[in-house]
Amino acid sequence: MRFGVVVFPGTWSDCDFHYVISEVLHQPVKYVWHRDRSLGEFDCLVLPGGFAYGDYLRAGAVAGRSPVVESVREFTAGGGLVLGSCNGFQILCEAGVLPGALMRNECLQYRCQSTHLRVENVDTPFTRGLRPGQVLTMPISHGEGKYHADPETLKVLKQQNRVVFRYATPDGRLTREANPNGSLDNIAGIVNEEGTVLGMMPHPERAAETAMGGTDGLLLFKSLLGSLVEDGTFLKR
Amino acid sequence: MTPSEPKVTADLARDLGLTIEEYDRIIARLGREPTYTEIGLFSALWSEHCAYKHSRIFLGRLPQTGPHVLQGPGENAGALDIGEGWAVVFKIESHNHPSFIEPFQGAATGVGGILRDIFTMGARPIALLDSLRFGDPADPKTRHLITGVVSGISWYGNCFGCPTVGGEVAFAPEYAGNPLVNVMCVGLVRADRIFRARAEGVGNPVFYVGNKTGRDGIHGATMASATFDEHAEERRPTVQVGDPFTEKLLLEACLEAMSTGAVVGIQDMGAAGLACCTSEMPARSGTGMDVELARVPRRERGMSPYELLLSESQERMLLVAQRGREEEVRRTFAKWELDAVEIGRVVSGGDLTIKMDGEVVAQVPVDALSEAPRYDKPRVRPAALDQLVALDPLKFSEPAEYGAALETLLASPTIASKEWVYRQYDQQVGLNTLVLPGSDAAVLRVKGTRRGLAVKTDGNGRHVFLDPRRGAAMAVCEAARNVSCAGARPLGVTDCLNFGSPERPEILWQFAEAVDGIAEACRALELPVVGGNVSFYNETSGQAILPTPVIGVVGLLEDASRHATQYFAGSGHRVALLGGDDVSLGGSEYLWAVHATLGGTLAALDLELERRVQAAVRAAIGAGLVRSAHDCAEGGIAVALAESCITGREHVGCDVALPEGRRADVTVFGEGPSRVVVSVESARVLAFEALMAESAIPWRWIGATGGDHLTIRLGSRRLVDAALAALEQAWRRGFERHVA
Amino acid sequence: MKARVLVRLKPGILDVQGSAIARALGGLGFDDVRELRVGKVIEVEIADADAGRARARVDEMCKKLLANPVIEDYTIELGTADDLAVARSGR
Amino acid sequence: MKARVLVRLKPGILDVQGSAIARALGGLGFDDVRELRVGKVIEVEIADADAGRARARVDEMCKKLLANPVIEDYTIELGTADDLAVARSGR
Ligand SMILES: Nc1ncnc2c1ncn2[C@@H]1O[C@H](COP(=O)(O)OP(=O)(O)O)[C@@H](O)[C@H]1O
Ligand SMILES: [Mg+2]
Repeated sequence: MRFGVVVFPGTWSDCDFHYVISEVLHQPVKYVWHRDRSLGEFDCLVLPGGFAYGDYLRAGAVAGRSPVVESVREFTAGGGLVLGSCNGFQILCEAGVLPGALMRNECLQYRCQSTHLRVENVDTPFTRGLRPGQVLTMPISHGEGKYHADPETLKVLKQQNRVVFRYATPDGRLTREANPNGSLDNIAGIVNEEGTVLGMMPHPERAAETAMGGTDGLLLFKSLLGSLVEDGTFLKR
Repeated sequence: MTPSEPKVTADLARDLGLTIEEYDRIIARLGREPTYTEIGLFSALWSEHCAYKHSRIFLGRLPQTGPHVLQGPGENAGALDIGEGWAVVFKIESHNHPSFIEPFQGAATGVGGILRDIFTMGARPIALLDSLRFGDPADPKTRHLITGVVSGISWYGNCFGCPTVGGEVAFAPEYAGNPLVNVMCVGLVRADRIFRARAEGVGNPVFYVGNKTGRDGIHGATMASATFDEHAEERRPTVQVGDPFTEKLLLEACLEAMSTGAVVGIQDMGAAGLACCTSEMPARSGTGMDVELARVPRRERGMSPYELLLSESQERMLLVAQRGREEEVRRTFAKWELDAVEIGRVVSGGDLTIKMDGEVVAQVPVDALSEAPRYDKPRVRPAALDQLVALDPLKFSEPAEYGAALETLLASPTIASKEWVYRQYDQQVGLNTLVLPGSDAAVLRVKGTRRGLAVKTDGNGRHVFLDPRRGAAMAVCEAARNVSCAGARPLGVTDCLNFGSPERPEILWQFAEAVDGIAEACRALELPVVGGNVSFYNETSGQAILPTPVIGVVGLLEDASRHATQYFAGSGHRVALLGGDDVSLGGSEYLWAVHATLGGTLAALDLELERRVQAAVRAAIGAGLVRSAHDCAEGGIAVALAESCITGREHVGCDVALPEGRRADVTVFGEGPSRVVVSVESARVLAFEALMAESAIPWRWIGATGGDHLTIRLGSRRLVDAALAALEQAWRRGFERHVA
Repeated sequence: MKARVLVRLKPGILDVQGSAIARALGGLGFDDVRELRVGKVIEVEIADADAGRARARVDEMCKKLLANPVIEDYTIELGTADDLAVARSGR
Repeated sequence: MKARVLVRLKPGILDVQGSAIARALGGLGFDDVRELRVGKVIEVEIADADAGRARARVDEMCKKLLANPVIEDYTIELGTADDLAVARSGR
């Protein structure tokens, strides 16, 4: 599976994703500079964490309007897969590729800590390898990760089962305490209508090796690889 | 000199922080009156901050060489060989004064400065550590400082993308008017690709790269060389503002430019900005420099040569490139949307010639600027000290209830959990952090090798106050011990020496004694000091801080997977105490937290024993014989045991018996060096005992892990029998309740 | 032409920072604070001197970047800082 | 009484956000942006209906909490959002 890792000025999880994809998963991976327009060669694009353009004004605001985002739109329109993590999720929302917005954490502080995620939707290429209700452990690291959407949007997200991860307790309960940033409905990750674009605040690349404290993040990538069919298209259930 | 400029007089020189003697010396050296711009250059480069006038003669006593040393003091940072072609580059810097004036930006720009010191060497920063000192956290003013400083570090480090993996926060009233913000940065570089701050090759172009210049921080260097008083307000216009995003671009652009081979030398424009770089770089290389200030990118109108030279605008570097390869440099920085402007050339003859629109505004031998006077000022042992040291902690009666006393200690802000601080820092970006904040030292892996690094800062102002020499030596030992407790062999030291005004004989005595103590400990532990920083004048209206040398130690693990952490890993493990029984309540956290007293004598320090204990711990960890190792620091063995019980993922209790003999509070809360608590699985007990016998150190089994209580017995007395939940509660809330 | 853009959270969206500041003020003895909301002010100077065109231009900037319609409203005020023509837009 | 506090960086203090946003606008084709600065707007409603006292009160809040005197200036504008009496203070 051919991965592209998008690099904006100020991105910093790019090397981490590149490392996990090449050194842990042994998959072909290339960096995509924010000015590049041709994404044809990739099966899956990663929008990594960081502070693209310093996250000045709003997290992901400037990056969400940069040239490569147009290419990403076309790429998704063509059925390409996109994983936006942390800043990547913020950028996808600012770009309107995913609905809603990520606001300043309710605690008004940056938070870097381990979180538990309940898997809500296994009907995406990123989660097909998982069990519904399964609880994954992954770190977060952000100051603006409080997911918000207006009631109509939230209704649609629920109807279409597009909430993929929710912050939960280790045993899978959705409590206030388990919600590290005050996200609406404990939402940690969502997908687009087609299920081909996943945005999530947590960092799967930081949970990809035992040495780093856990491997739950790998399950997303394994699902991806598992859902790749020979001809390069993806299983749709 | 332009007519608009003020006339240079002795008074002006004094206003700029120079003494009359220094002013005369400048005239003698130049053989004429300096111009306004020139006096500006001297005032900055001869400031204490840049020139180490009062400290230089002592710093020579520190051991600076060793088999691993690739770069000692004198460059932007020190470098050590860690094998397999890699070098670790590290340094610690203070930003105390700016952080007091503007906590958020002061701390943020402190992080920015130390990051640049590391990547100017060609290294990619992989870790930050922050060592902080504040007054009483219950005081709203202190709360404001803590919040500002921590969010400033968080903002800059996180946005830039370097994890903050360790540090300390300690509290004492003496820091109320002058908090300490020391930040250490660690980077990695190929050992044969280290860059230096040199201006070699006559005719080579000199580039200004990075942010534009404004009037920020003019005379920051001289500010850092003055004590605070009611006029501190007036120095406020010098506040610098950080831009971590530009710093990140600068990092990538610099490393990329270096990789082209077009870069000859590079230096960060820190204190005294352009003035410092344009004189220090040629001074190191026996060359000179011609600079045209009109070319300097600026964001404010009407800046004078004086302002352009002394501005401390952030995220800027001076870069000397290979003649003929200018285009490669420009192209690289353009890719990262940064200015790279040729502002001058390297010349022979050793003069720094500064022009503005072609007109010479300053012409000074670079040596004159770097040859600031070195003072050997009077030193006296503070008279009051004898009385303090004479205090006998046993004049206070034993605590009625030891469990309660232990809770009080765990809840004392200095000992209590600092999670509130470090959860605001990204701790993992770069995928290197194997041991996160929360154990003794942080452990980082070196990708592409099996190796790892362990890093920690330490420094106990109360100990140093009571006995500067021994206290400072103990700081070196504790930092190194923390690194050894992670399983790593300490390789080198960087030190940040925070003291009051060196113009006061008592302070200078503290300083000299502390330097000697650091030197002794470093020699005994074979630790070269490869870089550091002196921060004097940490006083407000005559009240000096506790003398606070902060010691940063970097250690090497041949096999990164063979590291240890401080928390018990399971039930049924035997618990041993390595090291002697020499502890004291003098200067202890117990005496402060329970009796609000600072006094007494410190425990003895046997450096040879310290060396052997650390070697034994490392050997045991390396051989996979221990499941946890934690050094005994503030709060003595009782706190060390409690931390091993409650700081891991799950609580693990323990039941230990300690020898009788001294009064119980000395035994359990007394502080002393060279002591480590380890836990051993029963299957490993014999091998462990054999290893300890070999290593010829005092040690003993004291108990076993298990249950949900911490039980400490002395003979027949069950001194402490505390529920871990209660201990954790006290430890978690102790600091956080003041800031959350 | 100088323009001032005020970007505020939409009514109904919890202004956490605002309530935090209000609480802090209360702690300082300002117990008479009824309501407090925090927003951004962006002051921009653009070449065009014609008020109508300038407003249109700035409005475009807001739509394209300065405000996030999902969570924010904005108002544009034209004129120099001191002589301020108040006006509304962006609803 | 409603008051609006505008908190801005002092002149000469680097406005990191402002310049970044100006650059971004340029990238989006708004090349006519001459200067751009970002600040905070704090809208507060206090019990006291007397303009003079209200202003004094808010001014106190600014000095104590709302503005950081080291790097920020502030101006206070009194009145309801729609009918805005412009005025200056806090120098
Ligand atoms: N300001 C800080 N930033 C990051 N980590 C910190 C900070 N303060 C304390 N820590 C971490 O908390 C743990 C305990 O700190 P400390 O009490 O200083 O340890 P020790 O007593 O072993 O020196 C260590 O892992 C340390 O790195
Ligand atoms: Mg320790």
